[in-house]
Amino acid sequence: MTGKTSGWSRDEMAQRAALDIPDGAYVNLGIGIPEQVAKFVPADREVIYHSENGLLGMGPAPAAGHEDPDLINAGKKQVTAIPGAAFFHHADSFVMIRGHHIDICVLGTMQVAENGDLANWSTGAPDAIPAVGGAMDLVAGVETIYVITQHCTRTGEPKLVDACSYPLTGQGVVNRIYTDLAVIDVTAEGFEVVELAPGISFDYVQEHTGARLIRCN
Amino acid sequence: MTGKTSGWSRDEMAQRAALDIPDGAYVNLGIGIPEQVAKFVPADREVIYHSENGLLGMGPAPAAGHEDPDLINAGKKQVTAIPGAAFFHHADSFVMIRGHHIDICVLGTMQVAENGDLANWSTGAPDAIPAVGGAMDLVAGVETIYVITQHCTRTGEPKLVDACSYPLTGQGVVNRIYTDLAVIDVTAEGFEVVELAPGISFDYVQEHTGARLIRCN
Amino acid sequence: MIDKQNASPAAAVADIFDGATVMVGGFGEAGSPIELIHALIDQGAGNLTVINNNTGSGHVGLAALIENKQVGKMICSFPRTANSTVFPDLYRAGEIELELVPQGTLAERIRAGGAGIPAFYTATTVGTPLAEGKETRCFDGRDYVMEVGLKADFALIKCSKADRYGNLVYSKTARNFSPVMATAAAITIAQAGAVVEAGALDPEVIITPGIFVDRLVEIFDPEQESRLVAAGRSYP
Amino acid sequence: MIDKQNASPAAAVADIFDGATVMVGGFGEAGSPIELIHALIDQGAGNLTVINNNTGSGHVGLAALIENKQVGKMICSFPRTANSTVFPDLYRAGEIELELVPQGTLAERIRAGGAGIPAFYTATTVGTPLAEGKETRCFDGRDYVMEVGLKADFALIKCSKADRYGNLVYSKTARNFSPVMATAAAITIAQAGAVVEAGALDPEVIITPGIFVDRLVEIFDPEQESRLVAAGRSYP
Repeated sequence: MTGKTSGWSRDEMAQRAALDIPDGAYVNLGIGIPEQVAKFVPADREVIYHSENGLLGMGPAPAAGHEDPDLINAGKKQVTAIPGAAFFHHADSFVMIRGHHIDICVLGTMQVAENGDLANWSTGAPDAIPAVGGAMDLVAGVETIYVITQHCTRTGEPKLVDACSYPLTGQGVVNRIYTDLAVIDVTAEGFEVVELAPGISFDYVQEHTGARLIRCN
Repeated sequence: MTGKTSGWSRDEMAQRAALDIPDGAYVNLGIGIPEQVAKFVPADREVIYHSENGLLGMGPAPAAGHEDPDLINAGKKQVTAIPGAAFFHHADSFVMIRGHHIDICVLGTMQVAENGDLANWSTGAPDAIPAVGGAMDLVAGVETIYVITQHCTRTGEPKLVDACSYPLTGQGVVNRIYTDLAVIDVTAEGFEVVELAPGISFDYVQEHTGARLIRCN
Repeated sequence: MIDKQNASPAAAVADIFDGATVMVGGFGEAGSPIELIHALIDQGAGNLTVINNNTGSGHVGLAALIENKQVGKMICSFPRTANSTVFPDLYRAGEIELELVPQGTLAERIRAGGAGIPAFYTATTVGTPLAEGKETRCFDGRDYVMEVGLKADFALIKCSKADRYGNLVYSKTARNFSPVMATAAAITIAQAGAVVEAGALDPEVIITPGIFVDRLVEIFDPEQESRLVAAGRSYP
Repeated sequence: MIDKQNASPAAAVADIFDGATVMVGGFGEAGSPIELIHALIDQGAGNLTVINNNTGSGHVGLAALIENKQVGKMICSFPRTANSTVFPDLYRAGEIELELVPQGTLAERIRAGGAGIPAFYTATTVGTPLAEGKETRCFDGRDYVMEVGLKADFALIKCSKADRYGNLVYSKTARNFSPVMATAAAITIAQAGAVVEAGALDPEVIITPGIFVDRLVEIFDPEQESRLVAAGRSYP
C-alpha cells in the first residue's frame, strides 16, 4: 500500500470546492464542511447563498450580541442576512430548489457511487431514527451537486464505491467530489480523478476507493 | 298565461341576495348585477370582498381623482382597498378559491339546470370567441354559489331549465338563484321556490321556467 | 365586526379534540408557537397527528407535547434533534408512529392541501426507499412520484404582528411553514407578538391574508425555546 | 458584482427567438409591461406562443403584438376585450391558435412549471368541455382533472421597484401573474419603475426574490395602456 504523505485538510477541501463556484451563482450549502465553502469563495466573485428554511442572501454568523433566534439557517444556527436578502416561506423556498433555480448545492455524504448515486441520509440500521430533511429535494432539484467528504470513513472504509450499500438520497445526481485526497468527477465512464492533493498519488487514491478510477487526460 | 304585475328590479334582486350574506363572510362577486350586492349588505354586517386578480378587502369605486390603474377588480374596473386589505399574486388568489376558503360566490348566468348545473361562459355558437375567466375555478372551489339573473332571456326563453343546452361551467354547483320573479333553491328534488317577488304568482314563475318548480312548505 | 382575537391561548385551543390532526409552525425554535403548544398540553387532547418539520428540543414546546404522550403520529422531515431524545425514545419503544417526508415535499403537500389540489408529482424521492409504495409516472422522459395534499383540523402558528381580520406578518426565517399551514387547516390559530389596528399593516406586505386565520391570541413577549432548553426547563 | 440591469428594453429582449414561448405579465393594463412588449414588436420575433390572461386592448401593448402577426398561439383565460377586436378577428380568420385555460388553472400551471411540478390535479373544469381529452381521476370521492405545468423561454413582467439582484416589489393588483411567471421562464425580464440600492428593499416585503429574475430595465415613467387606448394610439 502506498503511504499517505499529505492530503487536504477540511478547510483546504472547502477552499478547493470554492474555486468551482462561479461569480453570480445561487448556492445552497449543506451542514458541516460544505458550510465552510462560503469563507473561501474568491473576493472578486459575488455568490448568493440560499438557506432552505426561507432565506436567499444568507450572510456569515452574527457578531456577538447581534444574534437573532428568528434568523437561522437550515442547520438551525444563527446567521445574518446580506443587504439585498429576501425572506419567504417554505413552499416558496422549495420552488427555488425543486424548480431548478439553485445553481449549485454542496453536500456531505456517506457514500457516492460511480454512477453518481448519493447516499447521505441513513445507514439503514434497524434502530436508526430516519431523518431526511431537505437532502432528497436538493439532489432532485439542483442541477449541479458537489460533494465534500473525507475519502474514507473513520474506520477506513471507502466512501466512493461501485454501488451504494446505504439507502439512496438520489440516483445519478452527483457531479463532482472533493475529498482529502483528490477532486473526482462523476462521468459516464465512472469516477475520473481530475486533481490530486499535494503528495498524494493516483495509486494511493485508487487503493482507498471502492470503484475503478479513471486518470484524467 | 298569468300576467306579470310587478317583480324585482336589478337593484332589488341584488338587495335580496345581500340579505343572505352573513356577517364575517368572505365573498366573491361576479361582474354585472352581482357586483351591486355589496351596496346592499346590511350595515351591521362586515363582509370581506375578494377579487380574484389579487385583492382581499375590496372597497367601493374610488372617488373622482383617486383612481389608480394599478388597483382594479376582476372586471378590470378601478376600485379601492379597505383598511385591512391584502394584495397577493394570482396563484395565491386561486388558493383561496380552489382551496374552499371563499364562503360565497355570487354569479350571473345564461342557464341553470334543476340539478344545479351552471352554464354561464359560452353559448357554444361556432363563431363565438370562447372566454372563461375564473368562472370554472369559482364554481369548483367555492362551497356556496348564488346566482342572480333575469328569470328569462331578452327573447323570453327560460334560463332555469331541466338541463342546460349551453356548455357547462360546472356540474351541480348552484345553491340558490335570485331572479326578478323569485328566490329559488336548488334542492335534491329540483327547483324549490322559497320566495316570490311582490305581485308575482307561483304559477307565473312556473310558466316562465323550463323545469318543474316545487312550492316551499 | 370581524374580530378574531381570543382572550387566552387556553380559549383558542379549547376545542382541539382527541385524534385531531394538528399542524404546528416553526423550524426548530424559529416560529414555534410555544405558548399555544403549552396550552394544548394543559388542555390534554390525545392521540394527535402532528405535522412539523422536527420533533422539538429539550422538554418544552413540541418535545414536551410528545413527551406528554399526546402525539400518536408525527409527520416530519427530520425527527432527530441534538438536544432531545424524547421522540427517539418513544419511537424505539414503538409508542409513536412516524411518517417521514422530505422537507420540500412536506411544504408542497401542505400547500396543495390548502390550495384544493389533491395530488401532484415531484421528482423528489424517485429511486429512494421513500418512494416505495408510491405511484411513479414519467413526464417528458423523467420519473416523478405522486404525492397527496395534506390538510389538518387545526394549525398552531406564530407571527410577529396581526390585525383583527387575521392578516399576519412574520419575522425573518420564523416565517417558514406557517403561511402554508394557515391555508391547510380547518381552524388556524395564530399567536401574535402584537395585534394592531386594521389598516396598520401595509396591504403589500401581508404574508398571510386574514381569510386563512380563524383565531388570534396576543402574546406580547413569547418564550424563547433555546433559552428554556438552556435553562433546563420542562413543561408542564 | 451581480447587476442584472440592461441599458434598454431593446437590449433586454434582443435574443427572443422565432417560435419562443413568452409569458407576459399583467391582468388588463395593471402590470402590463408595455415598454418591453413594444420593444419586442420592434425586434420582430415571430410565431410566438404568448401566455397572458387576456389578449390586450386597443392597438397598443399585447394587442399590438398580436396585430403585428408575431403571435402564433395564445394561452389565456379570457381572450375577449370590450375595446379590441384584434384577437377575435385573427381567430375567426384562422390565423391564430387559442388554448383556453381557466384563470386559476392558468395561474397554477405557471406556478407548477416554476416549481418543478410536471402535473397536478384540480376539480376545475370537471364535467365541462374544457376537461375533454384530459385525464380524470377520483380522490376521496371527487373527480379531478390532471393539468400539466407551463414553462416559458422568456417572461416579460413589470414591477414597481427592483434592486440590482433582481429582487422585485409590485404595486397593488398590478402584481397578478408576474411573480409566478418569473419562476416559470428560463429568462425573466422585468421592467421596473425604479432600480434601487441593494438593501433598500425590506427583505420581509420582497415578492419576487432575485433568483427568479435575469434582466432588469428601468422605465421611470411607463406608459399607461388605458390612456394610450383612449387617445387612439397604435404601435408601432
